[in-house]
Amino acid sequence: MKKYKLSFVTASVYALLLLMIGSWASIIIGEKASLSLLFTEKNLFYASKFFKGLLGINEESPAYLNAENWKNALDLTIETLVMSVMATGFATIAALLTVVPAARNVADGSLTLAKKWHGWLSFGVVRGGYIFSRAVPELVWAMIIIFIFKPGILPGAIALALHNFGILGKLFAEVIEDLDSRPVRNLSSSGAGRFQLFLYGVLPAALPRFLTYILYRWEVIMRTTIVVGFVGAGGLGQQFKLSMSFFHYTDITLLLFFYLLLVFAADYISEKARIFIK
Amino acid sequence: SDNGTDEGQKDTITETIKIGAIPDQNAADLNRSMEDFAKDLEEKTGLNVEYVPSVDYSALVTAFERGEIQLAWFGGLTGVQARNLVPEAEAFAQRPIDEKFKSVFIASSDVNIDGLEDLKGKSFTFGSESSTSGHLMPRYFMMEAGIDADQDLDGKPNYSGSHDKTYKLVESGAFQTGALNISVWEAAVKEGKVDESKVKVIYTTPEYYDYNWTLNKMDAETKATLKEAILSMTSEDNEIMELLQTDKFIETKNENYEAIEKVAKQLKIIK
Amino acid sequence: MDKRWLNFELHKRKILTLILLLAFMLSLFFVEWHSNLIHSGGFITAKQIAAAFFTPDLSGDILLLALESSWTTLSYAAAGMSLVIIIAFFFGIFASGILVSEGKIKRYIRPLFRGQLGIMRAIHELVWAWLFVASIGLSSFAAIFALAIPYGGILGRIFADMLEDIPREPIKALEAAGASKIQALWYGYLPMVRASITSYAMYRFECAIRSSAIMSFVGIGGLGYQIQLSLDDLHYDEVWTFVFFLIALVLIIDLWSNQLRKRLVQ
Amino acid sequence: MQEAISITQISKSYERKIALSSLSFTVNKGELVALIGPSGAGKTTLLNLLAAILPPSQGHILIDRQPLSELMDHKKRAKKIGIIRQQFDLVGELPVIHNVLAGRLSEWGIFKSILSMLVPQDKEYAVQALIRVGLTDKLYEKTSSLSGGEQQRVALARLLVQSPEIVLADEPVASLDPARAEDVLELLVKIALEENQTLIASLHSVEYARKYFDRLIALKDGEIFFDLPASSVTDDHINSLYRLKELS
Amino acid sequence: MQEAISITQISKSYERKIALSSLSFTVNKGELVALIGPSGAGKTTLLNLLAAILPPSQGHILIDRQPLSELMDHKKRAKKIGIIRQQFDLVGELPVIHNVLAGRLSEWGIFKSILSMLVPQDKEYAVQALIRVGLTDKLYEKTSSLSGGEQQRVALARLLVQSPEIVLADEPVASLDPARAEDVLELLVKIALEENQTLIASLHSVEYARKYFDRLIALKDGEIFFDLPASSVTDDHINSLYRLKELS
Ligand SMILES: Nc1ncnc2c1ncn2[C@@H]1O[C@H](COP(=O)(O)OP(=O)(O)OP(=O)(O)O)[C@@H](O)[C@H]1O
Ligand SMILES: Nc1ncnc2c1ncn2[C@@H]1O[C@H](COP(=O)(O)OP(=O)(O)OP(=O)(O)O)[C@@H](O)[C@H]1O
Ligand SMILES: [Mg+2]
Ligand SMILES: [Mg+2]
Repeated sequence: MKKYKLSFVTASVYALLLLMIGSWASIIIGEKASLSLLFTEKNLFYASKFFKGLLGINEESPAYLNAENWKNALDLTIETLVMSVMATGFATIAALLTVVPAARNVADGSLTLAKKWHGWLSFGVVRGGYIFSRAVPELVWAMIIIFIFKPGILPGAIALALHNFGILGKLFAEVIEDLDSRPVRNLSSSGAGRFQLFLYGVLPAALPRFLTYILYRWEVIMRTTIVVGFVGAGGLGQQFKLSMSFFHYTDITLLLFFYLLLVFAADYISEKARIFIK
Repeated sequence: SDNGTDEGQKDTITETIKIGAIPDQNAADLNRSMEDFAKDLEEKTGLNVEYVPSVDYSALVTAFERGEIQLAWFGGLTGVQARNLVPEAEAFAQRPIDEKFKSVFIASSDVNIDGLEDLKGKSFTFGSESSTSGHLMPRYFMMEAGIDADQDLDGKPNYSGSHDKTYKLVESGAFQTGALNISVWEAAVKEGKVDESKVKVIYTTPEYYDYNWTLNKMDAETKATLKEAILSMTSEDNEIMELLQTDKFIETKNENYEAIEKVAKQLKIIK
Repeated sequence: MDKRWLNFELHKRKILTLILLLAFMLSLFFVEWHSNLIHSGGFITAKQIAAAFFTPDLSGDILLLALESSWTTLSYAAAGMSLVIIIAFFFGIFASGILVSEGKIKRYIRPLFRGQLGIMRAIHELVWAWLFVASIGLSSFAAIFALAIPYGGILGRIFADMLEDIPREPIKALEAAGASKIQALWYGYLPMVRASITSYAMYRFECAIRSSAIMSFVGIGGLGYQIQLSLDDLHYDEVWTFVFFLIALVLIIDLWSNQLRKRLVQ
Repeated sequence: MQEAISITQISKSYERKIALSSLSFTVNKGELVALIGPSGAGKTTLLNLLAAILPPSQGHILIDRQPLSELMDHKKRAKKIGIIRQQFDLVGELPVIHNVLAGRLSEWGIFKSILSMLVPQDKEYAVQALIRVGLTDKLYEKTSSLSGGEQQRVALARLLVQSPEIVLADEPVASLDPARAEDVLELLVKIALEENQTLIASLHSVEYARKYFDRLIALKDGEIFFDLPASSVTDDHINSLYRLKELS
Repeated sequence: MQEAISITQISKSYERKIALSSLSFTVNKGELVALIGPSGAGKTTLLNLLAAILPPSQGHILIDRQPLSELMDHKKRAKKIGIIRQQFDLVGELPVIHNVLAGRLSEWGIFKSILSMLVPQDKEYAVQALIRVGLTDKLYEKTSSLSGGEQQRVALARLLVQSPEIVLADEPVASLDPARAEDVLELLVKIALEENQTLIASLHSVEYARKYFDRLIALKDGEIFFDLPASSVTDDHINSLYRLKELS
């Protein structure tokens, strides 16, 4: 009697539930993890000791009281900022250069009313590249890139860009796929050529979304810069890892402070920049 | 809250002795050898022994501090860090070579270089940043030779993470020069793991104290049993001896490592 | 020229594009391009890595190890996501302010929860992981919580945005037909955001797989750990094998979520 | 005759715009009233005020001699006043039956409404209403997959289930083709007569307004332009109502 | 009289649906033709075929005795045929002037089109056209911020700039209020007469079709239901055209 056309959806929900339960089971049984062991007095003691360490309680010269350290951290902060901007730039340029053939409605000719024999071929190649690039986490890209480039902000930027290239490419391609094709087709029927179509039909409609996505990825990249630094790709992250190894907790506090400053600044700037987009 | 720690400590002691080692070389080899070592120790002492692998040097030190590891194979610097955090801990055994340990500086054979002074302007890799023989002492001797590792090299120095990786990176040409633990180096040469036509040793450092077995705070009886078992081990007993290139362990004491602590303080690694 | 042509409204996007472009070009000056940026042996290494791409290690025990690690990675991601969904659901609803009527309470509740979500997602999951490991010790839960917090922050914020952005007419109609706030949530808001929040959550699941892979840095096994080990031993062919498994995992989730989305919106 | 709605000196202004300025009129129980007027005249605003979806900036609205502002319990209000505003009012993602049953939400507690999502409750109400609007076979169809005309009828079915005393309808037949439009209007009027409901509908088409309603209230620029029985509205009235200010 | 359009045995089918089945008719130069018929009859499909936006499944279309399929250079085609299809055809993000000037894209090379994005080129064309449709003051407004009726006129202005010999219009006045609708239709017809253009428009309103056009072609279920001069269409014709199959 019921005719919900949800069989696949329902099956997916059950599959996901099963997966989650199975995962918990395998972690709790397989790895002998126990939640009750987590909240012991001992853990409380070490946790509070750790946070006292971060705050520099009982320390004669916490790092955040030293001007030298502030200067160092500031330099690293600028480095990190530059790295994030560079990474966003590289990723955006690469994505823009490849995005047109990656849109389904360009490949099948329905957007521009012009079908090309290589449409699906270039679609497949570019989309495959996107998947490859975004499936590999930034950190893994960084671990590989650091073999080739000297430590510094460039390998960090490249690793971040490699990952975000695939994400931006996919997002951009979807924007083009979601475009209302009617204005573009009408332009075509009033005599616009291919490039004119892109300039007058696609770009004005897609640019706001493109810009939104670029800013959004920049925010994400900002958060991730610290992580690529862990493997030696420069910026705050690298110093963070060193301080962790040497148990210099107050240094970490200072670095975390600057990291959060960067992240919130990026959020704020991109929020303000959206005024330009609306 | 101090009471709380002791309680936690007792619990784990009566159950199992957890042992760990700094992951300073090939992880697969290390894990296999340590498993074997744990089994042997279990037989010798009648205690329940379990090996816990560590991801990096500092993770082991933290675990030691928290009492999650009772017996650990530390490097000179990590040992000092650990004993600073747990004053009752005691370094009690080391290999004979650890009394007069050395690091080697290596370079790619196509690089024209004779001594430490020539490192200026070359690309360079340390091992782990927490390593004594792969970072602390090499950096110290570089400083003595008038080279600031953070300023004078070609770019910032790299931290490869382990000694194996250091010589492999130099061999592959990824870095022109590097510094590592002499025993890992000699083992690699002996086993033909490294191609000597591609890498050469350019400098060997003076001697210093390095690796050691350190015991966490625990009751005296267990302590004695463990000490006894380790100090009486011979090269046939388990695979760790082969991996560590030794046929026995000899006694040592915390005071032997005061020099390292001084160097670490001088380099601002320990505050 | 016509003054109206110089209107800010007309050109603001072009201006923003220009500013972004300038920022990018400025950033390029921070790298000294003249000095050689690649290791002296960098090219050779790059070639070796590239060559290994075509000859991944497909021996039996590596494949078995890869399969096992894939499950570890997947299970941490799934366990993390189960918490993420719970966090995002409750925080999202409060952060959207749809359950409280306009007025004083809403003016406090909404920013309070939004701020909370903001802090949760400001810190990267690996940093959370490190904070957890350093404070509560190395444990599976450290990794799961570390994943759940920032992801809950992101998903919760998106959920709140979606709830706020849906067309008001059906909700007003429901209320006019006598529905209470909770009934409106159940009959209006949730059905209307179901498709988009599901596909976004699936996308987050895909991200969670990548994040769970890199949790090796705080001692969780899995694909990232294997990649790290193989890289340490410079076995690039093994590296690619594990990377391919990671790609396969991500791809499966991606295809699944595409199918799901297609069916939900149709 | 009994007064159903009485409004006095009602005004409504948005930030920059005065949408309605001091409107007053009374509607008796059982009357069929059409609101007409050019785009932007304030028809939608007026209906939203009556449905308490918007608060007035000034003035009073009495429903059954009771101030609307005192009818704050919207479960009770739903029994008095119902509104249908084109297909936008339906939750497109839900199956038809839930959209119709939403008319009963005012009767249900939280538990019953959650349960109903899983197993529809009070189903017979929905079935009856859908039979009356001629949509028996679409019970479990996804609402957004229905055609415009069908969705309109689903909204009508919800109103049947809710069965309020006063029915407000905002352009109930815009964007329907002529045959379907008359169909829906006929049904709306028929039900209103059968259940003795008061009906106020805004319409763009003067023709329909004259054909189906007793009384026409014309709005222009937020004021009442005329308020006459359907039979006495002339073409002159209509022409001056819709006249453009600026001819291009 | 000269033939402008001649179609023979045209069919169009979508995957599961036959939208048009073997249609034939001829339209002379300067004729004003209205396409009417119920929703889904195939009006839009037919206009899109004529504009070469869709290819026919079968049959031939001749424009000025030349097969449409041979008019492949769309710069040239744009001089022959232009289409307006409500506001959906405009790029909402661009200012009005660019949307109007798009009618000149067929004349411009790449360089001039890029330049025009920064500083509008051939501006006087746009100004002239906008004066004619009565929108002089909206030159630099963002197109999507205009009201529905104004957007309709922008589309008209683009068509003026393009000035094709044949103008196709798909429901040019749907969703406009009566006064504005007549306004736009009047303008469309006036321009067609002045420039001796051939005009084919689809309409939902039979009243307007009769009032402004010479000839009515009625479609139903993808076939021609009748094709008559406006004056000889009776109410019976219309009633049977729109009759619903299933009465509810
Ligand atoms: N939320 C709002 N904010 C600002 N102005 C509004 C808002 N809603 C309506 N208006 C303005 O109030 C006036 C009356 O609007 P209303 O929607 O009541 O007109 P209407 O008679 O229903 O027109 P239509 O026939 O086009 O639906 C219009 O000028 C409109 O622009
Ligand atoms: N892209 C398409 N794919 C499949 N079927 C289509 C497509 N476009 C139109 N149709 C179908 O073809 C038939 C004719 O559609 P068309 O849009 O030409 O009708 P119309 O006369 O313009 O109707 P309306 O007055 O509602 O605009 C309809 O049944 C429609 O469902
Ligand atoms: Mg309205
Ligand atoms: Mg149509």
